[in-house]
Amino acid sequence: MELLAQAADFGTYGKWMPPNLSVRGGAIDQLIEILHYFMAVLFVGWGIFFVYCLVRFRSGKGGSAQYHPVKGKASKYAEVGVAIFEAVLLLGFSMPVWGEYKNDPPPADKRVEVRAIGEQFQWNFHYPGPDGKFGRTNAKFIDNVSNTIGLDPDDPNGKDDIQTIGALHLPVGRPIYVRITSKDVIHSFAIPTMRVKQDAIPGMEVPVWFQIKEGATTANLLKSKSMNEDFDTAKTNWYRVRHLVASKDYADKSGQIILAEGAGIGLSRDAGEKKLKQLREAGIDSINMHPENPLEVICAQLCGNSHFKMKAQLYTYDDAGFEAWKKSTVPEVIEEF
Amino acid sequence: MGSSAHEIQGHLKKYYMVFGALLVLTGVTVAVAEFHVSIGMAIVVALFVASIKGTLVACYFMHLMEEKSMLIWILALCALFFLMLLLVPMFTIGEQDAGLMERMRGLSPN
Amino acid sequence: MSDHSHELPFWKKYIFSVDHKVIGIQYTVTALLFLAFGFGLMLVMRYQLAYPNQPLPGVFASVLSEPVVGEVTVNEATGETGKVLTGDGYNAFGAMHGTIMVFLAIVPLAVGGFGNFVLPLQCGAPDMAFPRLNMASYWTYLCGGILMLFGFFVKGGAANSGWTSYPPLSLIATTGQTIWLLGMVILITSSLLGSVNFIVTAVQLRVQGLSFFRLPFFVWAQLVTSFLLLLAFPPLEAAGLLQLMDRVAGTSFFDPGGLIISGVERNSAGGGSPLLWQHLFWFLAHPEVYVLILPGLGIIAEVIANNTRKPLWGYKSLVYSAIFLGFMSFIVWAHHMYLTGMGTTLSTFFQATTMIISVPSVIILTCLVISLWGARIRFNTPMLFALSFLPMFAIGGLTGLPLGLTASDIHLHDTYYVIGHFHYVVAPGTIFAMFAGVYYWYPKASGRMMNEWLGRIHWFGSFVFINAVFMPFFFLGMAGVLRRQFDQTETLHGAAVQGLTVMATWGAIGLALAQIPFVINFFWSMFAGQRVGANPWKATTLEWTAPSPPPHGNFDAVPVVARGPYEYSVPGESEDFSMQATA
Amino acid sequence: MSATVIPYDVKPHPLTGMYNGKFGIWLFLASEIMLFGALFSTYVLLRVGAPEGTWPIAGSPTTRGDNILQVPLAALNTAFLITSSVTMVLAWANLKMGSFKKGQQFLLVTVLLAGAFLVVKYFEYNSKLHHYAVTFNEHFDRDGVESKSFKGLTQAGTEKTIHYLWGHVEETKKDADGAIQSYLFMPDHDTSHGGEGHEPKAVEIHPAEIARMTTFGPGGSSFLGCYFVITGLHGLHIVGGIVVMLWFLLTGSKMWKTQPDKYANRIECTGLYWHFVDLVWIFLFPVLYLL
Ligand code: HEA
Ligand code: HEA
Ligand code: CUA
Ligand SMILES: [Cu+2]
Repeated sequence: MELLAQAADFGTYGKWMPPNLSVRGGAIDQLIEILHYFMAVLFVGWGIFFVYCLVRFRSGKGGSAQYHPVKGKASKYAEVGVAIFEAVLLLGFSMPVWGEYKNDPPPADKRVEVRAIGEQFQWNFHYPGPDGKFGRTNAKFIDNVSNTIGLDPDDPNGKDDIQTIGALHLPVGRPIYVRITSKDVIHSFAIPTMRVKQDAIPGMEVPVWFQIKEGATTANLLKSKSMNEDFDTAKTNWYRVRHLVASKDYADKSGQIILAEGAGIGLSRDAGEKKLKQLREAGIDSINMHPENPLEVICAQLCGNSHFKMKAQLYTYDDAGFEAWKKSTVPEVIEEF
Repeated sequence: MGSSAHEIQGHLKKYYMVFGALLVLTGVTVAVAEFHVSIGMAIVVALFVASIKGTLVACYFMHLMEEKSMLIWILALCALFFLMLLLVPMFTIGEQDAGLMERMRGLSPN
Repeated sequence: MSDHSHELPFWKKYIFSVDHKVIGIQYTVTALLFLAFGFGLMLVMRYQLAYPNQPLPGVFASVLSEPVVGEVTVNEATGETGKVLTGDGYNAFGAMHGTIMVFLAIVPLAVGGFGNFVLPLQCGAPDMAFPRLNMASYWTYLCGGILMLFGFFVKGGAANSGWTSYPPLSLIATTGQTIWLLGMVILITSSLLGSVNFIVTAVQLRVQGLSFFRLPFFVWAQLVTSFLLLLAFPPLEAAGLLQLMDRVAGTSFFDPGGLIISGVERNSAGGGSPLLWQHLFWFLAHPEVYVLILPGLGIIAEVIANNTRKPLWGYKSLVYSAIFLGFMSFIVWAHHMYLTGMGTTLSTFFQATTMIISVPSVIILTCLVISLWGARIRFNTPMLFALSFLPMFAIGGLTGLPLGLTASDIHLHDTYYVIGHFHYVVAPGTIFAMFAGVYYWYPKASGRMMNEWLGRIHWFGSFVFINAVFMPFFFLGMAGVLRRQFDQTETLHGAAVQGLTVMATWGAIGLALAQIPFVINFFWSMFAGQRVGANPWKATTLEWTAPSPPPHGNFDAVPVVARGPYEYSVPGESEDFSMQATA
Repeated sequence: MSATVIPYDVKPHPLTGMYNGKFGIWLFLASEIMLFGALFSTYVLLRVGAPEGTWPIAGSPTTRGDNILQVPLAALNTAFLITSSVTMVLAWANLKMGSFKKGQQFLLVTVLLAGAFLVVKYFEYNSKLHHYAVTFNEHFDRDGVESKSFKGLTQAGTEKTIHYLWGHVEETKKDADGAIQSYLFMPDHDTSHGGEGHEPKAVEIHPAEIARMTTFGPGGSSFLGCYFVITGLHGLHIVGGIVVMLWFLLTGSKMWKTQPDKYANRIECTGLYWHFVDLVWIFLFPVLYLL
């Protein structure tokens, strides 16, 4: 129950920034917000002066312009002020956050480690399995269906490894350490809700680490009110509808199901619009919906024609759930070799 | 510089001397390289000698010594940017904990 | 002095001219056409963004033929056949939009066009220092530009790896990429020729009395710009050559080796570094962004001084800031690469330099705005554009700060926030400055004024709509919507803010319509504009001493300079402007 | 041609001490410094990051360029260029002293030396382009010819063994469809095992055994890539210089008659460019061949 209460305020999509579900993300949001206040103050202050000048010194008023420069230290103070404030932002906010982001990785025995391997156009994930050791990989073992990362079948460390394509499963409340690389071109591993972004560069492996907020499990998020409040009427345009599933079946007057629970809607705008129209004609203009899956890993670097749809689903669990997931993924694929 | 015919007459000898020095220095670099000294040493010697040679060419053949400071400043600026361009990418290698050039043939996680 | 020019045959006078004014006009017109074309590409893209996978509306659909966008697809939902932009087509358009706008439109317009036309005049020079080199650089530019466009007609379409052309993607991209690289090498050569010419002209061809600190700010801006072009472009030329070799000669400068492209290993020696390209590219591309803005600032300074009828406030700080900006711009480039895995030491350095570089921009803007104090502002068309430039540049510049700090860049990198940031500086910023310049110097170039009312309509429409296009981008970026997305509704957070994207598209359509009065004005005024004398704006700098339009050789008598550039409303003088030239 | 007279076309400007052309060429050279600078930077970065055993090319005993490049040829070329620089400066000096004929003669010598440089370069390139490196999938042993191997470390610390042979292709056997069946491959005379080594013997290699086969051309390794691109670009500069000098050789007398100062200036500018080309080579030689 407590968790559900928490789940209620995970934020919504479409308002300012996406919900922040990571422990460290708050610092980033804070910096962004301070910066924007700073910018707003400068811009407004500067703007008032500007507009005042335009009105007061318009030529219609006659007289001649003033040859000698105005004296005054205001501009000097403003400039120095800007410089000092920038220094504060840099030293006081940005560098500590970045340092944390880059310097002290969580200790190896405490963290959940996973490798993320970019490929046109999917994310492959590689878990070390119960022994905590990644198996060796080599290009010659790559199989586009069963072994996208090229895990070496002869390596004992790899026997229990788990591979997934397009689905990242993570526990909440524990440090997560992702080692990012790519098989072909440069991709960028990004999870907007975790305030994480890191280029995936072939030939390099760069780690990032973060921790998901306690309680932010997929199950809770789907129940979270605020997370879904944007999506709750059929009046919402199809773009939103597209990623949602209805929470119950909706039928028109003749009883034909228009929108079935668990069904995603349409690929194109027309299809979405059509469904919405049908719903409205059936007298339904308010329906409850929730996102099919509220969290996504996306690719933030142009990587080819399907870059825009290169994404993976992110599923988050509490500890028990995570263990259960791991158990459920018997690495059969590996056994087959 | 727009020097007079007479002045130039005087320069001729200098040109030959520089020429001699350049040939000798070329010999030195090759000879040092033949000894297969350690790589660090070789780099230092080779670049040092090359710099001397380069300076000679620039100062005498290209008359850089006689030019006004404006040109020198422009070239110094150029040299500074060149150094930045050379060093910064190298620092990025140093900073990456995983190897920059690891070949993917191994794709290796360990 | 100028008698000879009348005897020149037409093709020598207007086509293969060595006269800097003709060359300047050639540059201007060519660049405006490229600007319009680059905008056209973007309109197609914007349509796709707002209405993903919908067939394009009439005009565009019929213009786009197969080699251009790839294929004609069938719309899944409606079964309708229509021209729908493909993913590759979108990427090609995007890459070409960026390239065309930066290298074929704005730089040639700002430097080639205005620089060529105005700089020698403001220096009191009869022409550029190397007139034939000048001609060569225009023709090289044109060839490079046309070659670049050829990319659209090869198999697979034009370059589609972004204007940044990051390898390895660009190594495995279509033939269009090879053409892009060749085009770039040619364009770079052109701008190198140009920048040498500009520097020599500004330094050596100033007339008597025109000391460095009497140069109009525009000349200073061009001078700094030329140094940026001179020293920053060659590394990209080198990088372009290397990438060309990677594509055609099998080398692997940017290929780390062992790439598995769609399951097949790419045959190469390996050992290269994808990041090396990024360093070489941004070593150019950061100075390049100041190349985009500095000439604009130069124009704005001229127009503001003229229409406030008073000297610029803090002329010297403007000059020093511009020089400092130029210098610093060489050492901030890696702020585009924070998320490539940069550690703390280097990122600290680059964050610090990035913060430092914003200070001279603040100073420049401050000087310009304080110049308004005590003025008698004339709100004519050039001034309207110049005044709206100021807040727009401020928005663009200020939003550079969150990008310059690594921590906030984590969230904002590669989102529409970046797109918003730089479009605010280049579109309502630089483009507005260019418009201001066109309206301001048009009478000098043609001897006729542009129509004031059409100009005001143009300004008003542009100002409203350009904000409608770019303001939503910041909110899109905040929401996490990435750039270079063919269809943002694929992602959850993207779908949630699709409405903003639709708004931006309609803004762009409005912006296009708002250009109609300008095009009409531009051509109509050539024949029907009000005729004017040498100095219609009552300005002070040297170009207004020469007749309008100036003959070959520029000045009837070589001017001698006795004053600073912005002696307006000098107490005790009979007129409110005192020309730089005596006699 | 043009009716306008450009100031400081021939006379030096008091501020810079240079006439327009000279200032222009210096600025151009500044940009050239950045051009070659970027290439040097590429070289250094790739070299520093190269996994062990792959520089200059997979299988080199040490990381020095002279494993695969011929130092004597390059030293000869260095001498050519240095000499040409002297003759160039002498050409200008003689023109300045009023002696057109001597000036032209020195210019001619410069062109000839530049030509000689290119000829040597041609032989160097040619020998590289006909020399092969074959990397095998596994250890290779046939008819007593054995692949060599080396264990390299990737930067991430993984060990990796590469089996290879260097040599040239005597004959390529193809089947009816033109698909390659095998190569008759002649390994290099082996000198690495003390003195005379084995007598080389040709051996048949099948494509299936080959992991990668390249010439010592630009695609052979990142070192060779650097070598070809940098020396190639330098070579193009030489060609450009030759064209300009020939132009002045052929048309010089006309300008000399009317504007001797301007002509001497042009030669000075050409000279500045030429010395720069020489200067680049002075750095290229040790960097590529000796280190
Ligand atoms: C003309 C072009 C131009 C200009 C002038 C700038 C100016 C600046 N830019 Fe921008 N930038 C681009 C063009 C430009 N940029 C482009 C094209 C890209 C993207 C390239 C790509 O990836 O495709 C980019 C991307 C970009 C990034 C990379 C973002 C990313 O990819 O994650 C960063 C990061 O640091 C950055 C920072 C800055 C900064 C700090 C400035 C500063 O110079 C700004 C300084 C200005 C101000 C600070 C405002 C001025 C002052 C006032 C408002 C006065 C108010 C106050 C008083 C009077 C007291 N820019
Ligand atoms: C100088 C640079 C410049 C300029 C001026 C512009 C101008 C514009 N840009 Fe662009 N843009 C870039 C440089 C520029 N852009 C770059 C570098 C990218 C990144 C590419 C990449 O990701 O690789 C980009 C990307 C980019 C995107 C993101 C695409 C994506 O990430 O998927 C968008 C989206 O809306 C966009 C829109 C626009 C719009 C609406 C304009 C408008 O402001 C255009 C306005 C134009 C006019 C108003 C023209 C008026 C002129 C005339 C009508 C001429 C008349 C002719 C005669 C008189 C002869 N641009
Ligand atoms: Cu992968 Cu974009
Ligand atoms: Cu930048």
